[in-house]
Amino acid sequence: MMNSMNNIIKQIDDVLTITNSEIITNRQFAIDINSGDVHQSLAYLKSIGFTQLSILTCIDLIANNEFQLIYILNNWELGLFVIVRTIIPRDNPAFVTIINIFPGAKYYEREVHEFFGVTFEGNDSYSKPLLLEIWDDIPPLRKDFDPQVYSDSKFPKRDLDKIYRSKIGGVD
Amino acid sequence: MVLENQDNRNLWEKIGDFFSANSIWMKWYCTGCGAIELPPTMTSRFDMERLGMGPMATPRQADVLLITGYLSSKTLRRVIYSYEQMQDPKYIVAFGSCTINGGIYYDSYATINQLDKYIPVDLYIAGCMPRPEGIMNAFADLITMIKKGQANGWRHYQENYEWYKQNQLDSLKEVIIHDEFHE
Amino acid sequence: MNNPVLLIVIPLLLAFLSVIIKKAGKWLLLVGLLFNTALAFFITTGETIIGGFAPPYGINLVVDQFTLVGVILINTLMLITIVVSFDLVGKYSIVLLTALAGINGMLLTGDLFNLFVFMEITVIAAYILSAQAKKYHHTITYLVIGSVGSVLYLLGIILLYNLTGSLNMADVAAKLPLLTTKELLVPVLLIFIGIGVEVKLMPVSGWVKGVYSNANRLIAPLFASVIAGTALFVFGKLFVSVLPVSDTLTLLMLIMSVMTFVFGEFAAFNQKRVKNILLYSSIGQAGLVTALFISGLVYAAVILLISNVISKLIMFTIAGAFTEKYETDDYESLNGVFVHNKFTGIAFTIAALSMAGIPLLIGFYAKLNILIGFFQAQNYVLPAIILLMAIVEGAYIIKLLLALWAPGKEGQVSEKSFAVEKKQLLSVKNTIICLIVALVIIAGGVLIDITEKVVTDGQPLLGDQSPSFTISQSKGGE
Amino acid sequence: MTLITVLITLLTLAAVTYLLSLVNSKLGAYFTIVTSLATIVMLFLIKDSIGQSYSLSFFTFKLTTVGWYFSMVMVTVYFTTAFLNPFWIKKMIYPAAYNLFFLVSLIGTIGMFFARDFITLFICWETVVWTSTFIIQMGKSRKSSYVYYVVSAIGSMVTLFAMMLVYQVSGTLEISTAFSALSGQPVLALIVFFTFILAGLSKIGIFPFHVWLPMAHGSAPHTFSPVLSGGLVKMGAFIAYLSVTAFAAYEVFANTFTIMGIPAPLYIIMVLGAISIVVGTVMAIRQDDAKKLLAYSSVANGGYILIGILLYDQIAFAGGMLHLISHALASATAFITIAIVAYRTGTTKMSELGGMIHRMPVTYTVYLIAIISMAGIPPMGGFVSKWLILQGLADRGLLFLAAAAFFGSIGSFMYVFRPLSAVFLGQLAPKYEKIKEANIMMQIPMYLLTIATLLVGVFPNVVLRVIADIQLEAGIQEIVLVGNTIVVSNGVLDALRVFIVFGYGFLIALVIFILRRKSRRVTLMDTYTSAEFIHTPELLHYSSNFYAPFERLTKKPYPVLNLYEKVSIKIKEIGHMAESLFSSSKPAITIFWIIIVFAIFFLGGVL
Amino acid sequence: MTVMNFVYGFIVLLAAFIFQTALTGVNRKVTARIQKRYGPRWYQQFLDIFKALRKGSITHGWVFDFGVIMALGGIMATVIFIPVAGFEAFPNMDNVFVISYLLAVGMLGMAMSAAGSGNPWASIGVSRALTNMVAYDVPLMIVIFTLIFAFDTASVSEIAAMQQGMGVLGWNAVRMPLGGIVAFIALFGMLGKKPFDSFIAPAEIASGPMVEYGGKHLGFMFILHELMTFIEVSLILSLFFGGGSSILVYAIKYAILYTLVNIISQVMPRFKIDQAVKFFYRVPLVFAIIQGLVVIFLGWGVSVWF
Repeated sequence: MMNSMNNIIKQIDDVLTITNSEIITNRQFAIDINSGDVHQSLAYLKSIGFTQLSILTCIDLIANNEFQLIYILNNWELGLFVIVRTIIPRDNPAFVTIINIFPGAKYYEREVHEFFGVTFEGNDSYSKPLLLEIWDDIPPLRKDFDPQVYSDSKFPKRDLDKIYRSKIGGVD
Repeated sequence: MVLENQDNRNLWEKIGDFFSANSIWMKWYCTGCGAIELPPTMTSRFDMERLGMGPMATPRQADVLLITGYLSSKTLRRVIYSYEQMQDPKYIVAFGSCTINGGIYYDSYATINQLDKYIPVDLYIAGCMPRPEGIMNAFADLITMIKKGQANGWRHYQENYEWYKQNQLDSLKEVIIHDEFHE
Repeated sequence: MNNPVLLIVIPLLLAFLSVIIKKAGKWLLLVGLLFNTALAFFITTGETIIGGFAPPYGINLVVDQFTLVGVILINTLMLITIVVSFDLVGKYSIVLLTALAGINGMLLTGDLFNLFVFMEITVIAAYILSAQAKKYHHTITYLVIGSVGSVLYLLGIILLYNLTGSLNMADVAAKLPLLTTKELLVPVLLIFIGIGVEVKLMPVSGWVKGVYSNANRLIAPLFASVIAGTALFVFGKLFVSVLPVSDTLTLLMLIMSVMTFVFGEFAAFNQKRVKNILLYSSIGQAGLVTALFISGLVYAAVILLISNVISKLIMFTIAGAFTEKYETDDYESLNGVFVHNKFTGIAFTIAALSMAGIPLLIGFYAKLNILIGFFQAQNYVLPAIILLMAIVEGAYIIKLLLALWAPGKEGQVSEKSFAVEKKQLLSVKNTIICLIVALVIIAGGVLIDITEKVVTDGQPLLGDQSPSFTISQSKGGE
Repeated sequence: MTLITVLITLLTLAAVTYLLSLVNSKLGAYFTIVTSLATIVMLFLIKDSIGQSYSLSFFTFKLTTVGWYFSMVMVTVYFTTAFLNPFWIKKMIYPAAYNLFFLVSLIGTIGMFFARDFITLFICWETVVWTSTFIIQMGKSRKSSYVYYVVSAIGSMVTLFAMMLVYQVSGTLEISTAFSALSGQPVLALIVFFTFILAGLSKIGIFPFHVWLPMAHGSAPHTFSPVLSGGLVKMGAFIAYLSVTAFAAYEVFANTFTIMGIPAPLYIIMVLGAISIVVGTVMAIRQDDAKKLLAYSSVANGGYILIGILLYDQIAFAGGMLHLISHALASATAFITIAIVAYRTGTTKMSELGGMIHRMPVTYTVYLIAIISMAGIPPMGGFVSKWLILQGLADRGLLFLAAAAFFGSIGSFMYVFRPLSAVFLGQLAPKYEKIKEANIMMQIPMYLLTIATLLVGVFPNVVLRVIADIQLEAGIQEIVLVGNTIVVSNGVLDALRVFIVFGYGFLIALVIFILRRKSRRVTLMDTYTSAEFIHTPELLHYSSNFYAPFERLTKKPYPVLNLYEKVSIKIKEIGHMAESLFSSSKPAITIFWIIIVFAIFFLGGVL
Repeated sequence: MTVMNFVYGFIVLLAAFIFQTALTGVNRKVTARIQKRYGPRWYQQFLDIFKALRKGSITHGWVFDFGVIMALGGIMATVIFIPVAGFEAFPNMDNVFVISYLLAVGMLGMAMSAAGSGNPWASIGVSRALTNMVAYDVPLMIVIFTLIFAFDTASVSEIAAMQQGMGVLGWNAVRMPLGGIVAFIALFGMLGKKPFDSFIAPAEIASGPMVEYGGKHLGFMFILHELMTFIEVSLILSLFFGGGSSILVYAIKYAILYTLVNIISQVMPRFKIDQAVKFFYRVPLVFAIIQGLVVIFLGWGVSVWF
């Protein structure tokens, strides 16, 4: 298994321009790609058997002031997952849709837009709400969003005479 | 909810309350982790049918709405919708700390903290989650309350409808959700 | 003045005249037709000898009730055809007059050779008329097949003359019982095939489609009702009264007729063009008429013949008008054409319904007589075939009528706006004539006792003893 | 007043209607109501002279009770349906012709029911066929008209064969006496029986001939579908009646093989009736078009009528005859209501409708009563007739026929409920918000028919007395009627008492309902949706694929329609073959044929 | 037909309701015992019904109310016609076809009201209920048809009377064993007991036709259900299990029959609706037809036993 995965990585490496590759488990490996190469890479991966887009999600790397978009593809024949990672700028985050490669990405892109504010050019419906039926603040999964403040402002709290807190690991 | 002692019911209402108390049909709103506590309560170990209680399929038929855990704002809209579809007299029993003060989700951007601001809760069951014994105990209490005419949450809701509505609006906002898959 | 010879002579005379006075040709034709039609109603039954020699050696014209019906019918039909399409006559007046003479001759003559002569006159005229469509290869086909048919007929009468020493029909008929079946086989067969070409019996009717389907408003009804009617009358005369033949041959002839009938109707069912439907229907009906003649049901055959030629006259006239105005006679491209021409449509419908054998029209009366006749002869198979074919016939007729009356695609409520563009099919005069003819169809079907009286004049046709349907029968024992 | 006067008056009125229609089609349409009303009046006037004979030209008529009964059923349907004519007449492509044909077909049916000889019978029959063919084509399908004609023609042509055969054997055309000549000739009798009854089968829509009903009913003009289903289909029942009375099938086939006391030929026809009950029911359940559904229900009910009449005994025969009127009323009512829905909404597809009750309560109620009758539920007319038929079948022990009858009667709950639920109940689509109730003129026939249905259901003995007269006329034992009670050998039924007790039960329920707290009115969209918000009523209306599980079980297509198409294609193929073989434009080929013919004939002649 | 008939009718109605409701309560306890539970009080069903009647309710328009009333009215009328141990409120009105078709009024009313609620689940439930009816009714009606043919009467009380005097051997279920099996199986379908309860499946289609009922409408439905159960069990009891010579015997036999059905149904899974149709048309229908043929052509089981 390891062998075939190495072969695949080698094969991918030959064709695509990969900045970094990383083996995570014996069925899973990750590759980092420049944001410009994503579409070409996904199309290639789809053509060699990674036909299922398992998820498209995002990580807020606030320290570097950038977002990392993550595409996880699945190869049903070999039982392999490839994690395709790419970096986009955090200010005015925008990317191009992949619905022409994986039509199902429509809803993942909506979710990413809803929770991180990334816009997807070419996907007409990316700005429609998906999970949050109504939202009036900065996207909630960004690291600079404070849920406590939001919750306090939105949802009334019970007035209790005394608030008990549990002690975890000796720290108050 | 404070147990008010207002017994100005007439005879028919007392008889009616007797029937209501001895035949409670539940509709449980399975949010969070509380729902899993109900099957043991229903089945042979605890057998809630002894009390004349039983599960019902729709809110139209049910007397009591069980909220079995935390409520996100999205879910709360539907809980209110379900509650308003029930016929009076109707009661609400809320399970666990999440419904009381938000529980471990006290600071979530999507989870409400205090249920009785939005709908009238007749009975809270403490715990995270309450065990079947607790639930059975609560139901026994509920039956007593109904018999005494003290489970008046639905009446309270009718009387203070504006207040409840305002709270709901403040937290949830008016929103029309369209089912985009069928349009 | 009641000399039947005039029926032949006057048209011929007028034909010569019109050669001289070319401009008056049309009017001479009309005069000839009017004269013939009028005279046809006044001639009486009997025998007229021409040239002084008594038959069997001389030439004679025989007028019996059967011939009389034929003469009246055919002359009237030709008059109507010409009147309706008078504008199309043009240079054909001589040919038409010649044909008129030939037709009358064919009907009246009592001599087998004369029949050949008159048939040739008619057929040659027909060749010329068929060239009108400018589809010359069809004309050539017709010419070749027609000539072969004529030659076969001629051969047949030569052999017959060899056997009997006579060409006079009555004489031949009298002498036939002396001959053996085998001796008679070849001449009868040759005559049958020769006449069969004109009658349009199925395997030998290859010319019909090419000629009929391209003919115009004048020529098509002329062929389908006038010439075809004449041929059928002649067939009836020959095979009922002159050449009654052996059982085997009758059976074969009957099979061929019935085959023509069945295949003709089936082929009509398969057609998409109005004229093609009509022409195959004509072939089919001709097959039925010959079958009836062969079976000896003369009265039924004559009624069927009458109903059929009248119907075909109206229908072919209107079908000709379709090609004239709309350049097509495919009924699907004529969707809803009668929306704009209601009266024409009514005439067409009545004719079509009569063909399909709808009660109170003459076609139904014919069907009743056929059925009664066959059942009387203990024949149960042919009525079954006829009724099954009536279903097929009804099916294509209703399909045709629906397409012509009700515009709109399947699934739409029919509306006037879906119909083809508005054009007047027939002039007012012609429409009225068509309606009057249609009235005859109705009258013939309703007043059946009068119909019977007109056709038979109280005497059996050609010795036909089979029963006919009368009003009193339906009243049972009363 | 003689029958001849009636017929001539009617023909005159038809002509007047036609002329009026040429001037103003709507006026003519109103005149169809007048004419059909006049028909009812005149039929009542001539009722006293039953038994007399009349003749006119080659038409001969005899006034019989059965003819009178059939005519009354027919003219009731025509009269009530005529009320719709004024509203649709403008939509017809040939309004004047529609009015004329409408009346002529009525006159044709009356003439047919009173016919004394075969020719009159056949002429009137064909008149009805052709006029109705020309009316059907004014609807939305030409093909249906074509199929209708062809199936009718199969029936009528084959029957003509039978008539002529009988004429040849007996020498008379009079219906009542002609058949007697067949008694000594079993083979001939068999042929005549099957060919004669074929017209009836094709008209009433019995199994292999039922294909025309859904097509013609479904696409005929909305004003004519009630007549087709309620009225014209019943002409077939008349032929069935003749085949047991005039033809006397039970006597003629008395010596043949019998099954449970029924001669085999009759049993075969009854089995066909049973098959059509099953097929009609199963197919009706599968339809989406409300009119097609009702058409298939006519197929099924035709089976009941046929079985009832052919049993020709005290009980089932009365049931069959009563079913004739109860189905005519119910079916006409149902078609009229669907027509009115179509008039307001423009569609008869159930999947496109819904919630009409909130806009057309009267139409809904009328439809409800019609389907209660159609499904054979007390206290409507359909129940009494089905009860009689079932009692009759049970009396004779005809197990398989009864099995089909049970399936049909329970299956009818399924299919009659479908339009009720899909068209009238459920969610109202926003596009139908503005729809109005049927206007007064359209409501009149609905009220009339509903009252009639109820009367037949509650006081069936009024009709059954006429049927008893028919039984007397036909020479079988009369049904026993005591006051309001029907007494048969294995049961009694007092329909009035059933009605009263039902009313009593209803009253108790109503009292309890009123005594309890008043309900709160909520909107239709305020309904249990598993707490999901839904804003599109159309999507919340369950109307398509209603009986999906049942349809899965009956998925296999049944091959009858294909059979007709295959025959038609075969005919075309043979026609094409004949054309290509014998109509070549090359003279050589014709000469080849001449030689072939010559050769065959020569050989045939020599040998 | 006098006033007394109506009074008797009302008494029958009341007695039937009380008896059947109490029996249902007892059977809930029986069910609980099968499931190793303690179970509710025996009068729990009364409490449930009266509580439902006490509650407030909603309506979706007049047909929603009218259907319920029509359903209960029709069923009540049917109960009045049911002969109990030879006692009839309205003599000579116990025709089996009248009873089985009048029963349909109730079903139609209920279906109408349910569909009138505008809830698709209700329509699905109705669709299943009607399909279920087509499944069980055809075999049952064929067996009943056989009985009518055999005894030459369609009166339920007469058929019941004819079975008495010979003990168990006189029962039609014993005389015509296949027919008895069919009737017994059909009873499950009629009562909507498992395995034929897919039309009220609560977790699947939210209790089907009853989805929108609350308050008095639901109370009506419960009363209707009890009365319908009474009709159906009585019918099968009278036709196949000998009815009862006295009210007491009748009640005991009734209770045993109903409890037996209930006990068996508690250990059954649930058929999908098309499986139910397939089942009924495979086994009971064939049994019914065989039974019919045996009775009609061989005459076994009609007049004599052995």
